[in-house]
Amino acid sequence: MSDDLKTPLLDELEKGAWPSFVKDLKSMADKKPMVKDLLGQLEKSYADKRGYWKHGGLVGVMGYGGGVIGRYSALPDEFPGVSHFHTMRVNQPSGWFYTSDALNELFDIWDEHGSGLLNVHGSTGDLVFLGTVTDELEPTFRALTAKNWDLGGSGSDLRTPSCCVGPARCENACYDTLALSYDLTHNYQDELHRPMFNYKYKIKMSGCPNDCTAAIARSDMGIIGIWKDDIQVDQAAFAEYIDSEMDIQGSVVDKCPTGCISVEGKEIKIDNSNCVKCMHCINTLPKALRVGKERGAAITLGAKAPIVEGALFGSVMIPFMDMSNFEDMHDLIDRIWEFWDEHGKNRERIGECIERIGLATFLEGIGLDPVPQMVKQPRDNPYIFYEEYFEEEEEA
Amino acid sequence: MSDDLKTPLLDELEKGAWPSFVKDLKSMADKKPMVKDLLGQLEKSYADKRGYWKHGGLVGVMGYGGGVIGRYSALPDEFPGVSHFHTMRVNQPSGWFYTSDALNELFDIWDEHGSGLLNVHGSTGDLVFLGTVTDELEPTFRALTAKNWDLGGSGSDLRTPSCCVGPARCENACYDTLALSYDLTHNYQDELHRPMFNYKYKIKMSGCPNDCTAAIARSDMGIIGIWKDDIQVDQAAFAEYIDSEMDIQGSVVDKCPTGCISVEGKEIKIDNSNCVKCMHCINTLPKALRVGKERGAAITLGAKAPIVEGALFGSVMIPFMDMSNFEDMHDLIDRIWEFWDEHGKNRERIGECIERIGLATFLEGIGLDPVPQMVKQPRDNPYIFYEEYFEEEEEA
Amino acid sequence: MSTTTERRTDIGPPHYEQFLHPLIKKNYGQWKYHEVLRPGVLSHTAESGDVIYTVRAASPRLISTNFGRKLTALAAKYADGYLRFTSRNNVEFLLANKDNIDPLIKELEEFTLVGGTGRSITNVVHTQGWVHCHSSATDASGLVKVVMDELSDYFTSMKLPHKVRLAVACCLNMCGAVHASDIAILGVHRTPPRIDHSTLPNLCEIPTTVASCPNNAIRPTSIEGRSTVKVDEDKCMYCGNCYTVCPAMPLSDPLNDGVSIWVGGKISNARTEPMFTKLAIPYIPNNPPRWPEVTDAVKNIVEVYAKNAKPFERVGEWIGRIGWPKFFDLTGIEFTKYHLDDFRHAGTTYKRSLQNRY
Amino acid sequence: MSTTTERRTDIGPPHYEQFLHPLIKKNYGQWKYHEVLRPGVLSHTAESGDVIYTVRAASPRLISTNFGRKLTALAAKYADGYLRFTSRNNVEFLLANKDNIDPLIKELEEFTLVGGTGRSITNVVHTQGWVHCHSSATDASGLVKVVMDELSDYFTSMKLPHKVRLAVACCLNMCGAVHASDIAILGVHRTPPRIDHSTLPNLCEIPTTVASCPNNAIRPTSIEGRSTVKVDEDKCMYCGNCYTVCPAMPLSDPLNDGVSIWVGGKISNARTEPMFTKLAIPYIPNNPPRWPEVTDAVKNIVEVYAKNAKPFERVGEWIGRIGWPKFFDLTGIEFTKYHLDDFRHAGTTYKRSLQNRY
Ligand code: SRM
Ligand code: SRM
Ligand code: SRM
Ligand code: SRM
Ligand code: SF4
Ligand code: SF4
Ligand code: SF4
Ligand code: SF4
Ligand code: SF4
Ligand code: SF4
Ligand code: SF4
Ligand code: SF4
Repeated sequence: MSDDLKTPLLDELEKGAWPSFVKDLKSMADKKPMVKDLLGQLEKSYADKRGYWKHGGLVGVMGYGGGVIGRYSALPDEFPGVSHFHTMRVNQPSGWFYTSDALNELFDIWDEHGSGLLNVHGSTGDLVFLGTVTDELEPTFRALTAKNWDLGGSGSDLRTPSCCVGPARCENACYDTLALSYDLTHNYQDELHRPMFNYKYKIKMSGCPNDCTAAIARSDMGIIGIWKDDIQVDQAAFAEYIDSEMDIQGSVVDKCPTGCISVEGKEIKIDNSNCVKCMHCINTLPKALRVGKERGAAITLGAKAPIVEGALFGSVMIPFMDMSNFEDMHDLIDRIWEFWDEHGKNRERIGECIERIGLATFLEGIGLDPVPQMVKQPRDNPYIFYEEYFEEEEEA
Repeated sequence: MSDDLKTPLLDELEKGAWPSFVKDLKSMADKKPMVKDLLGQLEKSYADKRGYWKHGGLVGVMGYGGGVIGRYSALPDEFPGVSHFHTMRVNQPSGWFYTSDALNELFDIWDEHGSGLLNVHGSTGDLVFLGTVTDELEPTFRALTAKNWDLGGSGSDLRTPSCCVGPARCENACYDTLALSYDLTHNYQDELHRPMFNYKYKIKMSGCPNDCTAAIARSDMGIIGIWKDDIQVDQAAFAEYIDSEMDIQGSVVDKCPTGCISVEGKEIKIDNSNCVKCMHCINTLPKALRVGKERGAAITLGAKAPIVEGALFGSVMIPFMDMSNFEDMHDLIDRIWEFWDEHGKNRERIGECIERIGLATFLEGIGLDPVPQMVKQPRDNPYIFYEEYFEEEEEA
Repeated sequence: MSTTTERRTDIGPPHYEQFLHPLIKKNYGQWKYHEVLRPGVLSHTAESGDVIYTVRAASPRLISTNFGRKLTALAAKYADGYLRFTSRNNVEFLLANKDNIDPLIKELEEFTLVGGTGRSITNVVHTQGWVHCHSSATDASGLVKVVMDELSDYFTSMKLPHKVRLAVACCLNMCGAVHASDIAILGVHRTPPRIDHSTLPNLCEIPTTVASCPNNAIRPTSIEGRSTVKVDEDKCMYCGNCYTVCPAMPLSDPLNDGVSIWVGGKISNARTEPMFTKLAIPYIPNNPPRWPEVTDAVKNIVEVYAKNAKPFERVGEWIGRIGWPKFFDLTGIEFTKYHLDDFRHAGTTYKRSLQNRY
Repeated sequence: MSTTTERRTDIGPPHYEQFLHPLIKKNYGQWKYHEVLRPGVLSHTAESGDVIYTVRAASPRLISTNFGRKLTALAAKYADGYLRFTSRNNVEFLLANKDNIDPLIKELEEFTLVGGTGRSITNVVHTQGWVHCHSSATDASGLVKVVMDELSDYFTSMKLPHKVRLAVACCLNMCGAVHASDIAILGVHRTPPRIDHSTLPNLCEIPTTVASCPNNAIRPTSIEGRSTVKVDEDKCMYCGNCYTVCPAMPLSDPLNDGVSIWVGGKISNARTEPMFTKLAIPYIPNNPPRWPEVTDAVKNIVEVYAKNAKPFERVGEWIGRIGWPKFFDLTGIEFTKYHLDDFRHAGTTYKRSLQNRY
């Protein structure tokens, strides 16, 4: 492209209070011709109201089937800097915790090998290195592993697991989301790096039903902290809320979905047998209320975006699972993958697979008993496939 | 069958507080051999745990395609009295109102021509004459018409419309259910008597959202009374409720689905803009609250039992329709039937037809505009069939 | 009996006006409020100040003219000859004179029960059963009788948290209101149709029969050169729709027919939107004449509801508040794989949230 | 740069412990409660009495290492070198020393905004758009920028009834969280794929392509003897799934691509169960660089919500209380046939009750 980059349309995005990616990208454009060309192509997209990327090709690092998204410009002559412009998904650490030093090392690597642009982070959770040429993929990978970083998932594999800040900085965490995320990521390196599933499989871990990683909406398998016993109450702290300006009746009592909270004098009473662990009262009165002591996680399966059967939320597969060790979790995941491997179709995610095959059959397949916590309601249609029946000989 | 009827199993049903149909049938058995045989065959069913009726055949009265359900015993030799045992559906009067004289005349006819057994009434609403032989169908019909009675529907026709007691004895009636039921039944005699639809079409009329005829669950077309303006309040009567032992907060205020009721002193306040006309407060405080003055009906379409796509409730097609005359109703029904005739499949009821074809297309077909009252929610999937788009020439 | 020579058709039912009590005709559309004076007795007061009294009594619905004539005689004696039937098959006498209430009730109670108003269990919407239908997996009138014998106390009183509406249907066609009742009993076949290949080719239209199956379980085939159909038994869910269109495919199976129990449906718009009934007990074998397992099951649900629900909660609203896990817990009913939906919209019934009770 | 000779693979990410602030390591799992000290500043108090402070700042997510190095420098200066990113792409500095909060904020505000906590509009989950994806019907980073410019005041304050979560996705694949957001912007194609019959036979597996269509709109065909596919345009709903599997079927159409607006989704289990986002505005043409019609539309919804919702009501809960008719009324958005669902479970979205507002 021509030396002086003219981006009148993009320049409009330098205005305004929100930090401007255009300003930031421009700060890179002088150092990096590929960034200049990226801006050039983007300006053209803004003018023409269309993208100029070609469909991704199969590129990657040796021995891995995932972690790299191949991307080529549709206008390589006009914008040679982005004729190849692949992204690399660097597997983030649990909870997206970093030190300045560690991040700077990553920046160094990317400044050397790529565009110096990143997504911090990708929607699945990876630290996305945005844009480099095919030849730099392998060297980048070597540089990363030398500093103890590895790539995350892409394609029909286990996708990079991610988790909320959890016990590291949240009082609501019902299990150690960071430890489980680390454990699963390391335990399933092969499944992460070498696509061999029917389709993608995402795992997201939230420490409580607030679900700060959107596990129930965006992960094939959600592992969401929950407790079984009573909400812990600090009545003294509650009395302070009562004495404050807060509208406890309107903000807490009336908002409980099952109406199981009442206030007597300065005491809060909770009918825990009817509490559905929605978190609202705990969220609203953090000093007075805490999640219970008997903690674990619920497992949901099947969330995904709409293609092709419509979006799905995850559905409860195990209402409560002990999280003091992760052995049972490995076992569960193995059984689910085995079933999916055997019964799933190509490009059919686990949620669609369960819907097609039927929950009862799926449960039988992975060896779980049905419990009412798995359903919003029992069936309302009479189309029951009875399996036990009487033969002539027997007594009815 | 043998002269002395032995029914040890059925005899068990003579016991107990609820009126016994067995006792009653037995009181008929001596006069009517067909009742004796009916009891005999029923006793055998109780012993063998199975029915002994054959699949119905095509019988009826001259010129009518409906109104008679043919029925033959599978054991004609054993129970010759019920070898034919057809039912005749006599179209009930609006609101199931009778005089003793009128009913006695009907009983006379049936004692003469049939089993003397009836269903008062059938689930659709007819007065069902239960059981006679083929040869008596036409004479019964003549006797009925001589006394100004006619048959109701069966088969793929308009089924006998039915309506709640409405303005005849209910303060909640938002329109004249009895008059409309009479009007529709008479206006559509041909559609009632000569099956020519894809499948049955049931109309039920309830005077208010209490829906005492189950229109929303059991009729292809429900015409359910509703009002548009404010609930009428008699504050003096309300004050009496307040002074009574009644728990107004718990029984009324807290039970309003939209929380739009509040009590100030002895006055009730209703945020009518948020009232969803559920009837609960009116039901609970009948002396103080009345339905509004701007009355009419909502039209629901598509309710039915589960065969074959699962049960359906009716869905709102017209949120509010003026009921001061019935011309628009005729016009609407005609348009619906026309559409169904053209687009429906054999044995596909209107509700299934709309689901298959899509609500938008159906509305277009019958000439109605979409309004948000027709849906629980707008679509949550992005699969929109856009129909208006820009061509090259135009400006975007 | 008919005296006209010309054959009359399409005359429709007589005009209702001639059947309306004069007091009703006078106050038509002018009713102000109602009161439930005692179980089975309503009063409706008009703007004019006039009051009409209603006495409601049970009817088995399947009646003889003998029973009918008892009702008309009582109407003539106490109600100026005016009576009506309700949408749930009770009989109602319309009285202008308050003093007639007690004597009427006295006579009614000699052969039936008075009640069914307000917070009661009123009459049971039901169907034909072994009395008249070819399709039935159980009897209807008998089930109604044994269940209401057990619950009659709830018909003649108004002590429940709210109305409880019962329904019985003898097969999946659900001519009773099973799909939207507080508690429902549904006759079920549980084995695939047994095809009579000798009569099928004559009796049935094969394309219609094939098309009738909601689950595509029926395929055309030929046996000894005659066109007939076969059923993929793994796909059949015993709905009986094929039998409706083809008499050569009966489903009746004395050993396996029986009933299922459903709960939590509702029609009115009061408080909640209408709700479908949901599966409680997948199967109880037919045990006539008194189906003790069925009456026990229904009674148990009614009693657990009566004990636990709050005022104005219908069964479905009560379960909505306590949650299904607790419903199964409190009633002691077993939760099985059959409760898991696997039909068209099954996914919409899965629990897609963390909101749960343990 | 790599110094090892052996190629390392499958080492996974580094252990998180090395990135945890010492105060966090010490109080790991022992946090007692949190407070929001001001927009963008949290404190978490441990059982031990220790307190860790968090300062949260906006990031455009699409950043250069220049931007990144600014963040790491600030972390080194004020947060002992500890920082993290949130699940919504904000950056968080973890401070042991309360006194560092103000100076840090001062420096941050030179190039970004501090906020995004509590009842605010926090960062926008979004996707690649024209910056990197072949599939996009609009740009993502640009839309986020213009929308957040408009709404930045809600990022730096906590004056809304409750959190409002925004998302942007540039095509129906919805790599952003469009299907469960309070307000979402979704890039849409609106015309069927244009098939490149010359390259299709080489680039695409025909059976996979045919199978990819959710609506069975694609059929195999042959043109001039070469196997290719054709699209039944009446059945195509522009989902782009065919393009995902077959590069010869692009959907991009500058004249007709644009965005749709969605409302009322929610993920948390607080109060209500999670909710899907529903259609508000079917189509707004792309109008880069600042999409004024889109920012107006979003701002309008936010403001109507801010004015009408009660405390603790998320957008979906608010609409649940007032009803959809009133939502369309208050926002002035037109209700059209496109709002009527016609996909798999369309029937379940019909209004099957009389409960309605007028
Ligand atoms: C980079 C990222 C968006 C971003 O800007 O952050 C992304 C980018 C792409 N996604 Fe995605 N998805 C990304 C997170 C998601 C998410 C969100 C999540 O994971 O929480 C979803 C919705 C949740 C889900 O999985 O259903 C998502 C649902 C899809 C789908 C639809 C899948 C479906 O079953 O409905 C596709 C289409 C496909 O699988 O072929 C897709 C496909 C793609 C492709 C590979 C396009 C394609 O068709 O081949 C995009 C590459 C863009 C590019 O040029 O780099 N992407 N994708 C995210 C991954 C970064 C990371 O690793 O951290
Ligand atoms: C007599 C009656 C039951 C009763 O005891 O009251 C009845 C009896 C029969 N119904 Fe029904 N239905 C009766 C009201 C209903 C109702 C309730 C209603 O109308 O409110 C329903 C459920 C609502 C609905 O229409 O969906 C009902 C849903 C069915 C169905 C299933 C239709 C469906 O689309 O799912 C069938 C099967 C069919 O249409 O072939 C059916 C079929 C039948 C047949 C004709 C059996 C058959 O397959 O041919 C039954 C004849 C029984 C007999 O031997 O006399 N009947 N049927 C009711 C009519 C009496 C009357 O005219 O007043
Ligand atoms: C007579 C009858 C109408 C008719 O034309 O025949 C009728 C009459 C009245 N109904 Fe009804 N309903 C009648 C069937 C129904 C039905 C239909 C059904 O059950 O199949 C329903 C829908 C049931 C459901 O929701 O599943 C019905 C739902 C109501 C309701 C709403 C109850 C609720 O809160 O859910 C009310 C209001 C109330 O009871 O407070 C009501 C109220 C009334 C009132 C009080 C109306 C009035 O002011 O006169 C009448 C006396 C009620 C009583 O029994 O205490 N009526 N009512 C029906 C008597 C049936 C019977 O013999 O027991
Ligand atoms: C940092 C972060 C987790 C992480 O590992 O990165 C986080 C952290 C906290 N969340 Fe969250 N949430 C975070 C994303 C989420 C998400 C995910 C999303 O939006 O995609 C959700 C689900 C959103 C939804 O429902 O659509 C989420 C739903 C909540 C809720 C439930 C709110 C509600 O009433 O619906 C709470 C409770 C509250 O706010 O009262 C909560 C509360 C909290 C608390 C107060 C928990 C605690 O005690 O520390 C944290 C500070 C909140 C704040 O910002 O005021 N967090 N939180 C995420 C910050 C995102 C951001 O940069 O703004
Ligand atoms: S999901 Fe729960 S544990 Fe995790 S950060 Fe959010 S509130 Fe804390
Ligand atoms: S967590 Fe939710 S359901 Fe439980 S008591 Fe608190 S507000 Fe009620
Ligand atoms: S539906 Fe309404 S108007 Fe009709 S009887 Fe019932 S309460 Fe009265
Ligand atoms: S009719 Fe229902 S929604 Fe309306 S005010 Fe009364 S209780 Fe509330
Ligand atoms: S429910 Fe079934 S068996 Fe009973 S009357 Fe109706 S069609 Fe016949
Ligand atoms: S009974 Fe129902 S499911 Fe079974 S073959 Fe017949 S139509 Fe099909
Ligand atoms: S939403 Fe679509 S266009 Fe945007 S990044 Fe994902 S796949 Fe690409
Ligand atoms: S865009 Fe979607 S609907 Fe259209 S042809 Fe392709 S896969 Fe089918």
